[in-house]
Amino acid sequence: MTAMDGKDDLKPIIEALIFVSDVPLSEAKLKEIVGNGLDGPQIRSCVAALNDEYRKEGRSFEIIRVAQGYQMVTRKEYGDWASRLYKGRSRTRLSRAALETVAIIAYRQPIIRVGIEAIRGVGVDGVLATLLERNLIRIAGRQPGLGRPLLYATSREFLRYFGLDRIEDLPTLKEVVRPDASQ
Amino acid sequence: MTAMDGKDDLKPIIEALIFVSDVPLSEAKLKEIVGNGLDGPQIRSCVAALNDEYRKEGRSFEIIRVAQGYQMVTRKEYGDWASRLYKGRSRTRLSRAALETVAIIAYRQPIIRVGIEAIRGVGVDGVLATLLERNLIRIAGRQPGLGRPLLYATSREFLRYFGLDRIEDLPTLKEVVRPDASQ
Amino acid sequence: MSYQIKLEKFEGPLDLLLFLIKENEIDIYDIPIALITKQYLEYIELMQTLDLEMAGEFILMAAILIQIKVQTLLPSPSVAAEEIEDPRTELVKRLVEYQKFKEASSALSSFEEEQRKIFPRAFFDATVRDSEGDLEGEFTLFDMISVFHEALKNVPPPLSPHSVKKVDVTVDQRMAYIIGFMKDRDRCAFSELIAGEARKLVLIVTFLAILELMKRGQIVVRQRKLYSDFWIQRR
Repeated sequence: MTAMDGKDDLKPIIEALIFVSDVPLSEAKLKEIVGNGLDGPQIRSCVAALNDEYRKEGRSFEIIRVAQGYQMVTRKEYGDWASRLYKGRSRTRLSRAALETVAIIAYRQPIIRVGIEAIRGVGVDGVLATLLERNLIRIAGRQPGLGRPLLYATSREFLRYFGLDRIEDLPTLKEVVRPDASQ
Repeated sequence: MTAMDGKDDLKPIIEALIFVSDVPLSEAKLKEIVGNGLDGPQIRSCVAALNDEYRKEGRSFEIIRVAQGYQMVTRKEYGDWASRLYKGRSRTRLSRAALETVAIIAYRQPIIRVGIEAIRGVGVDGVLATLLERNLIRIAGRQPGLGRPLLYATSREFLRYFGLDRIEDLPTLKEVVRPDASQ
Repeated sequence: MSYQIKLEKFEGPLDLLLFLIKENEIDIYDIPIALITKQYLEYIELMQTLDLEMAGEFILMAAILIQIKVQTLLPSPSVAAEEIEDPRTELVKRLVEYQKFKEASSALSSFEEEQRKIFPRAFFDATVRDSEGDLEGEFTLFDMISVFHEALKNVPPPLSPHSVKKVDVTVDQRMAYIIGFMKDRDRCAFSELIAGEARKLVLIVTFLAILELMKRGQIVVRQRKLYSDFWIQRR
């Protein structure tokens, strides 16, 4: 594993490392991992050789050099295909703030905005609008008394999204969260 | 972009889509994005052709079929190098208790906690919390009847984690053979 | 002691029983209950130092083993032999069932090992993704509960106090009970001690009390001979 006789052994190792890295991989990091006196010129010649092969073989991706290092990306011609994959996914995703807010509403419904903010410690105006727009929550009337603020509750779409038959099926904290996990 | 004259155009598109996907990419999703009457056999022949090319060209990665989809991963030979990159960050192996519990859930799903405990002969509260945290199991509703206990089932991440395409790919449970079964 | 180290490897009483069956090269469908019970109890004694929750489960199994042994002893009435159900049947069924999953879990373990050798591509261009604060993939119920759980931690003191489940029997109580029970006699059978007691927890705690009394040297526990009941003797 440590011995490398030449470029033939080095090339796929460098390829594998660039492939799996979740950030652009710097030359310094490559040298540190591969060891054996790997130097800049060797890295650059491997990357150039890899890109040559990719081009000849009609691969849809290539290795580019960005400020912090090397990164494997799709060729520009295929960029549109890639973005189609992610398009539409934004609709199914929720931000963490939205998830937190809908969780509070689910377990404490019906609840007024101020009640949610007391738990989250931040304003939730924008998040409530998003959740209403996505039909995950609904307005369930007004709280009697001063100012008659709006009450929020979860919707049928909420049940569908989380695969619940009815709101009573929400697991309780005690059912799934380990007591020792809380602190 | 939309026209595809033959396999030559299709192959790099499928490659690009599998390359950019951060989860195993299903055939259904591929068909939805590519359109043009793309069918299963076409996809499978493209993937097989790509893997052939990768092997011939000495690429350090390949396309595998897992969790009902396609995913580009490093070859096993380069696993050690990749793990050096993530030194200290790799997830711990599952404990024996967790493995036993997830095995029972996998073969008997959906199952309630008490059902798992009856088989293991020990409590599984903490283990279930760990498995939920690691996304290997999911809450699959409640069992009708007394107390409406939570039902547990395996998740898609379970398939991915253990490298299975479908739950049916689990090895069959082996019964201990009774020596004098003939009587 | 080497036993001590081994003990921690057992996932539960069934696991320990399977180990003993394998060690003795016994047919799982024809367990010599006296031998296994004896060896099992020896392990239990060594387990006193382990945590209670674990011990509870192991001790419950000890009670089951002793019960089976006692049943084996009962003189069979004039019923034809084949009509009497073997008292071991239920236990064997559980052991066979557990064994299947134990094997399945070792298969899963090797799959896990293989998967640890392969790595998916991990870098994904942020520009094709949603805004950064978004979470990966679809949410599960558990995600939501976890987030709620986290959110609650930020709130000043919880509104509903934690309800600690009251245990209605303690080891001290049971120790006092045993001493009281044996006041006018120097020994008693375990079966007498738990006669009419169906609550699992009380059985477990009684066992723990016996172990504690043994540790303190106030009683000794012995089996007079194979197939006999379990005797507790005053010192």
